[in-house]
Amino acid sequence: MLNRFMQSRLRGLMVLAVILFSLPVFLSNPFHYELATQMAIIAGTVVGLNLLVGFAGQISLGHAGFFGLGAYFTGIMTGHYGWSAIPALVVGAILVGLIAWIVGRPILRLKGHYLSMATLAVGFIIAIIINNERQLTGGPDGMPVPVFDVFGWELSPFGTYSLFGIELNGSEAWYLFAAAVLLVAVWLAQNLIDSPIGRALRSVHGSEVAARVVGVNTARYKSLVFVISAVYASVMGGLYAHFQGFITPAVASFDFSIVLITMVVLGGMGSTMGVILGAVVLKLLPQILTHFQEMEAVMFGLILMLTMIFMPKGLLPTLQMAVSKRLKRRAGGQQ
Amino acid sequence: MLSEFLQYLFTGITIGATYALIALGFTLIYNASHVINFAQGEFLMIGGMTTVSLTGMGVPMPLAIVLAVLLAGVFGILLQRFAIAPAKQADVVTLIIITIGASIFIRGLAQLVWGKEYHVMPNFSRDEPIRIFGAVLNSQSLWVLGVGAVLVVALVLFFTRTLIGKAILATSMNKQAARLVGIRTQLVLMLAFMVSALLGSIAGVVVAPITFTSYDIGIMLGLKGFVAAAIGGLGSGVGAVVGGLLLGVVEAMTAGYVSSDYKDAVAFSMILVVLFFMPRGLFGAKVVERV
Amino acid sequence: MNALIEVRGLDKAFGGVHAVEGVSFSVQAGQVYSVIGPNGAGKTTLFNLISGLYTPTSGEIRLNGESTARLEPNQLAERGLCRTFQQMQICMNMTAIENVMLGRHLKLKSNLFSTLFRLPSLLRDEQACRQRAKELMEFVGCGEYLDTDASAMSYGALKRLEIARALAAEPTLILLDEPAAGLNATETAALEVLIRKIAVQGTTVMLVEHDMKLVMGISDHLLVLNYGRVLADGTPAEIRQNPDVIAAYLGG
Amino acid sequence: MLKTLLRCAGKFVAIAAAGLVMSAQAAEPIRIGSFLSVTGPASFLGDPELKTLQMYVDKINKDGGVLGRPLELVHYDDVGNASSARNFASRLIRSDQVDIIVGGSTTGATMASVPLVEQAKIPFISLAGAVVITTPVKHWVFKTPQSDRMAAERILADMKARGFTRIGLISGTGGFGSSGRTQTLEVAKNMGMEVVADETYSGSDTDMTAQLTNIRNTDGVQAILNFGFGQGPAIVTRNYAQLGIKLPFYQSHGVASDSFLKLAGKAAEGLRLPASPLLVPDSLPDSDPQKAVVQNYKSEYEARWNAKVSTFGGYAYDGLMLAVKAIEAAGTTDHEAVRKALENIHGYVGVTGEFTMGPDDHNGLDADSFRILEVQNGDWKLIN
Repeated sequence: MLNRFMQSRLRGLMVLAVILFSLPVFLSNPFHYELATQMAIIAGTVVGLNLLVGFAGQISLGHAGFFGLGAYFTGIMTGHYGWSAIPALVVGAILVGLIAWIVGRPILRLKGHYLSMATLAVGFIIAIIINNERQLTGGPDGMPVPVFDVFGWELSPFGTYSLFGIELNGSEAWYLFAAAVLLVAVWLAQNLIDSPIGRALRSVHGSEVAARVVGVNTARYKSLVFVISAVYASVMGGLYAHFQGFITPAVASFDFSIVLITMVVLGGMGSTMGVILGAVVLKLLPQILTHFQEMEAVMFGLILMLTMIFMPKGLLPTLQMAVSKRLKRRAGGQQ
Repeated sequence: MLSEFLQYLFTGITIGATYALIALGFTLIYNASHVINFAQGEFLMIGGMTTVSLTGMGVPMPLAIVLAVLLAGVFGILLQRFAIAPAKQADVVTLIIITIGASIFIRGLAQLVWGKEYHVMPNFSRDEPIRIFGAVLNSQSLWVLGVGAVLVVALVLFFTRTLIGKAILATSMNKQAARLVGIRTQLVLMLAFMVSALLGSIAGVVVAPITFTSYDIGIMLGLKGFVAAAIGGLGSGVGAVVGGLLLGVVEAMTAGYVSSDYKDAVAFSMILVVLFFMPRGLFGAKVVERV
Repeated sequence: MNALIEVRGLDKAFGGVHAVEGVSFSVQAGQVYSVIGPNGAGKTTLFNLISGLYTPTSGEIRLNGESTARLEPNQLAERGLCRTFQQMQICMNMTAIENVMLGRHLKLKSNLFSTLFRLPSLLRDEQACRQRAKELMEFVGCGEYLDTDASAMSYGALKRLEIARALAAEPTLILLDEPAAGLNATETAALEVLIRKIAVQGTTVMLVEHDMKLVMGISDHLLVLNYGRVLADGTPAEIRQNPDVIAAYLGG
Repeated sequence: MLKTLLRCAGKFVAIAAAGLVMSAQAAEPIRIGSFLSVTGPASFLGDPELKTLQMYVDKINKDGGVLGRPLELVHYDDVGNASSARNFASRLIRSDQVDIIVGGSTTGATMASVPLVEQAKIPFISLAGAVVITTPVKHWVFKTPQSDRMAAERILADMKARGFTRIGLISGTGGFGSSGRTQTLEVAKNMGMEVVADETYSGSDTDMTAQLTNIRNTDGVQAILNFGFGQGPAIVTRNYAQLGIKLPFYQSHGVASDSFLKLAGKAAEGLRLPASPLLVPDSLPDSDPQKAVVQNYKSEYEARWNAKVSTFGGYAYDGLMLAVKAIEAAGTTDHEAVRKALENIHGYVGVTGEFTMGPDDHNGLDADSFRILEVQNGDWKLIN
């Protein structure tokens, strides 16, 4: 039984669901919910980025650009043009996907550091445009974003709701919503990975030559995964904008791109649960380190460096390996 | 008209020379270890800040510069020894994150030691700018160009005429083979990081009178250096210089003739265009994939 | 009868060095066709040219009468050409059977929608694909490794795994680049049996190999390269007698 | 190695959890919350602001606190990032349950937190400049610095008085410069002046010669204004001098600190800017009510931190004092009562100016609170 469970394709998803829905036990005020909601949204973004970086092995140092485009597109359409949130998210995702496809074709021919350079450039260009188009985006000081709504029904972090007879405040409702979105994002990502398309993607990472000689059109698959990860970022960016209620160009910045890729690498490239852990850790760390005042940056840099040096495979894969090694040793001892 | 053009050109070349010096540092480390060192900009900062704070304590400027450069060299060695070397089998991205962690760490230290203010460093020679056909050139720009040229020549000689330089090249081409012929590759890598740090800190010192200096000056300049190195082609010394100058001139010309709002965007678009036609930069080595 | 592969005046230069120079030959369907020659003779380069990884400096390759000049490796795979590598190209980030299932990439119809929502049609295809992959792994003799991570497998097993992957694509022409390199005598013997089985199924086999006993045993036709040029061309018996070949092999 | 690392991580998480949870306990002290850009590109704002808050909270506590209760300062560093500013605002409100917020170094950080503050119904005194913060008036949001619009008005009025109506504008692309640029363009139109050249530079640029050359070569420019903060304006000033531009030169209040003089050096000679009287406390006439306040703040700050005062620290001083005044007037920390009291502040003489708030004015200053200063012989000189 336990064995069946451990082998199950969806065990990660189940564990995640259990964690997400039991987390409220440990959350004691709306701020905690808010942090958890942001983590869920960022985690969703990183799960998408991991498809590109962890599974297909293509580096992106500009992913925040797509996140920012998604955020600003929804912000502008709902704010300036009175769209409803859902169509804004959907059209935004399609547009971002299209942009990713157009820029992805030429730059994904590049390899290694050149690819990181090109993605970095794309991210920068997007951030500069957002920063400069003041009429639309409010420029560097940012712009307010209306409350998230589903065809007239509003989900505000400040409202009160009832779900199956349980009273929820807005933060709790948003958290549940974001958790559900994350679960769907993970489910879709796992479906993708565990499929012929997913195999083709992973083969691009494992051995591009091998992939090509068995008939994988690697250029097409690289574009595909680039677009998918950009769409993930766009949707999550849109949700983030609605949740925050206010966005600035920082959501599209190079710094944020680095944060995103760091979450992937820190958590464990190619491990969906790992990158979610990475997002949680990296989102929580600054909140914890604020107690260290001026030492904050030093501590952060040191922790980042040491973790990557001693766990180059990332947090979760390293932990999993340690645990399974220990289990094996114990099993060996019993024999 | 001409004076305008010349002015933009001078501006571009000055900024470009700065980028080129930083790009050379990237190139050096890339050549030796195929690592892109995102902490390269911090060497620049260490150079500038140490010089400023030492002169502030009354140390004569030339001595302060020497000490600053040495300190940066030590940081280069420490970086290689304690951050890069222990993670030798790590992925490219992992190494990038490690160097980013290192740069945040070094910047944090600098902020603790030196505070957050910007600092001035006097020009090396006179303050009066030089006038040529109605355009003006900061005398310090000549220092940047001159020092840049000297360093480029010195690097070429270092790689072609000295045993250590040749050892670094050999290590970059084939680590295994280099080890077989008796090169201590770890030592060589450490040297490469040290030389790169020296280079970066010298750049930091010569540009400080133009840019001012502070604990976070390395972030953007470091990034621009990486951009320049990629345009020129990673691993190519000529490429680093050409890439740096090109980037600087394009920025200045865009700011002058097109739009200062979008000058950085134009610079970044240029990279995309260059890489579209030359996937390994302008002077990058053509590599045939072996299977 | 048309040749399956027809090579005319093929030339590949790296810088100034001609790795392959003026090579012409043709392979008939159903043959076991081996390319031999000393190290550096250009055998692997020839395979890289045929499988589309390199573009020729000059000359022409025709597959089933169609010029392959503008075709990518994946397009060649669509036309029934598949291969293995001297330096194995296994996806170490996957399990053994996934590597073989990858080989069936072209045989699977998948669209993004059915993938994302894991529709029953996709599951059925995957089931069948897995079944076929399992059979192939048993066919090449690494059936015991199914869900093992590729990175945990032995060298010999990986060699066979790579052949299974190539076979999964159901090629009409399979290129094997030094399949016996690094194998011990028993493994080589098993390999010989395997290649015969592949040939019997009607798949054309092109082989680069150093193991003369193996080559002479199973080849229908041999091509001998030396310094990128064709030294000799003929049946094993003819090649064995060829004075040039003897000189090249013995005299270095 | 791994084990120790894990153990460390465990300890860390424990501390973190404690830190996140503990802060919810009800407390005797009055809790003043603050989020500032103490590090990052806007640290020259946040750093003196934090220092000011810390020192005056200490001082007030030594003098017996407010309403007999001690003050407690809870502060976070938003690193100049608006998203983290918003998060910290949320943490202050929901987790730390502060009574009032004095903070927000930049307009972005402030505006990102405004929706939250409005919903949570907690008084918030911002230390950032842009006019959008209090125009239109937001129920719970106040601010201490003069708006960038006032700065633009003051500068352009001075230009006009000197007979210049055609302006060359150069501004930073950051929040401060960008908002200042927008205001300048609007004010110029209202005052019948014309912006004939309009250039920008980004915060990390190291040379603005190209932009300045463009302005110089524009026909009919009579005066040049730079709206920006950080080291950028100092570089602009030096490039300006190098290019030998002889036109009258104005900077914004964004550089109103002594460190700007140090950076720009001789190049700053003759330029004018609007600033708080903090930079020239001794030149103020004795009749000026601000004189004593300003002199006090300056000497206390410089004695405590061994660093020069800046205008920005003054914003925090006024913010804190306004908060204290309001709480004292309200006699309670009840949010609505404090807010009302803030709105009723009348004639409070601060470092930045004389504040008179009202239901439709949550800034309480007018453009005249800016003094026009000129750099003469390497020091500030009060012009009017």
